[in-house]
Amino acid sequence: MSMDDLARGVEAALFAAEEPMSAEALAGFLGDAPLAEIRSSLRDLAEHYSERGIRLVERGKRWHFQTAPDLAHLLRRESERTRKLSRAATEVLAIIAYHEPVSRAEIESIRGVQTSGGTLDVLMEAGWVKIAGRREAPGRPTIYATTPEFLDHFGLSTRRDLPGIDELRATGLLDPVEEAYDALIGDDEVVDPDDEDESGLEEGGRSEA
Amino acid sequence: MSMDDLARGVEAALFAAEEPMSAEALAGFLGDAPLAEIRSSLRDLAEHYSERGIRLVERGKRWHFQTAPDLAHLLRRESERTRKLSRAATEVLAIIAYHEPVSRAEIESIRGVQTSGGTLDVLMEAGWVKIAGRREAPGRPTIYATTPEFLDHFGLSTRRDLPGIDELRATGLLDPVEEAYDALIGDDEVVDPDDEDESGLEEGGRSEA
Amino acid sequence: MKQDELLLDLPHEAAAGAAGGEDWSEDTAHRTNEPEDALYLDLDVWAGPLYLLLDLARRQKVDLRQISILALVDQYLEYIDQADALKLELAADYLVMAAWLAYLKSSLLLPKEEQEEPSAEELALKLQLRLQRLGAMREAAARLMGRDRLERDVFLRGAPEGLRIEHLTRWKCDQYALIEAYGRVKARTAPAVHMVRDRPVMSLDSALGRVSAMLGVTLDWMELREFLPPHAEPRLRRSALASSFVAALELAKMGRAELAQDEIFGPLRLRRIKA
Repeated sequence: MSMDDLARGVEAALFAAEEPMSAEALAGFLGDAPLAEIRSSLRDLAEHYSERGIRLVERGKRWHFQTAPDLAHLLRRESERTRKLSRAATEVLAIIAYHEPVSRAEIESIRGVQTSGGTLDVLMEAGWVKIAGRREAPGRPTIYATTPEFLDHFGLSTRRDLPGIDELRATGLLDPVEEAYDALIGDDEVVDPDDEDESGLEEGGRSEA
Repeated sequence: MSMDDLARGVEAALFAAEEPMSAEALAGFLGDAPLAEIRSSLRDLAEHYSERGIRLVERGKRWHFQTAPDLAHLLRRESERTRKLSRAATEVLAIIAYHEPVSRAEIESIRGVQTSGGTLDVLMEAGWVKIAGRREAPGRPTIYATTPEFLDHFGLSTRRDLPGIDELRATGLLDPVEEAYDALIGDDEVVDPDDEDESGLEEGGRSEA
Repeated sequence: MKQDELLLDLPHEAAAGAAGGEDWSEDTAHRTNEPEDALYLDLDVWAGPLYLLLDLARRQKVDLRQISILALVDQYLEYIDQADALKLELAADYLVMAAWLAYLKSSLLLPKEEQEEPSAEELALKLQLRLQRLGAMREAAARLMGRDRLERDVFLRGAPEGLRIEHLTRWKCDQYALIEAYGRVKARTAPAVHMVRDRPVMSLDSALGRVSAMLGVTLDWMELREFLPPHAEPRLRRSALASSFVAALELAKMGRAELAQDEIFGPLRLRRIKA
């Protein structure tokens, strides 16, 4: 593994260089070494690195190190962040799950609010929603449906596992008072549902009298 | 010259990386390869490069390639960070490195002079020193410590590689004066202070000789 | 002990004034190689008295642990004298240090019985320990600076490709959130249905009927509360009280009953007026 000093110098110089270097530039750098020897060192080095994780390559008479092309796939790292789905996105996802396949216009009409395109993108990025074709209707709108990953993620074996409207009502999830209260106090504030019911009742009673 | 793919991957990743990488980071990059194998590849590569123009070195558990030190004469250039530091700055740096974490008052007590704020700033700007919290003591003074870049820059694998640190520690030269004094004269509170002092000094003198 | 600290600390407190000159750049190799007999007058190279003492100590060419403090004190005082003779402006801390060292010297020479606490030996030993520590750090600093340093002696790759990092977002949502969201949507968009809750009330008509029927029974005064249904739940009772009061007023207006109240908020009584 012993190398002559010139080859070591060439190797170090090319490694530390900020741009590719020609044999002439290297010769100048390494105390005016004979060009023929520089070239021979370059060939030896290229040979040495031919099978390694890095390569010494010549491009337009200038030399530089680069990583081996077949390793490109390795040199990518995926960093994952976990983010909570926004309230709007959750609503859109729920609508798609209950009504699929649905178009964006239908989603909006069910939600009663305009839906930004980004929301659907997020759901598709999450892998829970896919485009399920186009509706044979005027304008042929794109329609959306959930994916098998959606069922996996939410622990459902089929969409029919989702509770029906009656069950939702039974669990109080359709209580309009809660919604009105939410709207009043602004978003995501969770309120004790018991408190909510009671205050709702009294308020209702008073307004009737 | 055939290398296994993991070693090639490690070589390529370290070559391409902009920062030194730990074995863990490499494993993460290279498809969660077993740490033991990564470490073994690192050792093999370090061995392979030990005589070449570039070296694979470990600094604070992170690895990087760098040019061989004996080629410094070919490559030497001054950079911002290697500009000559003031003596005050070099001493403060040494005191922090050998005593860390250490407060400014402690630095000053060793140097016998006040340390201008600029000195610590210079070291922090160079990236070698950082604030390492506060000491849980009266006044909660800020304490300083060295950074991984400090190890990188001065070619230290760990702080244990600091020149002469074992000897300094063994001879008590890293202990505060008061502690060293107490150790020399014997710690016990004795009735007659004069006797104590005398014997202490003599004892100290003997043990030093 | 206190006194010791005070004295030893004095010099570097005083050095604060000269702190500006403390950050100079200086070649350590040059310093250690200085010939022993050089005249040490370039004040620029001294950061402060402790440094000066350390340099003087170094010139004794012995281990710092075996240094003679007395000899050191003499050297320092001599140095100050020389500098003074050359009319150099000495920083105040040099003079403070000189004064302290002179005191230390005289204490060291005094018979031990006459010494105060802390003893001169203690002060001298602590001074020696300080010098050792400063000396050790100066040496360590020089060795540190002399290592193969990155970007000076050894170099990193000049143009690393960098490792590509792809940021993926893993979205999180659970079943309950999903179902709750649907409930929220349905609730929000459901057609508004106003449900009137069933409440126990007594209407004015029934109160009127009840009060006038009961008034027909007697000609005596009756308190309003006696007209209320006896076992009504509290809410019905409240409603009945209000309705009965209005009914009583109505009856009075029609000339069928008269009302009396003896005091404010007192019991309200009514009785039938004979037709």
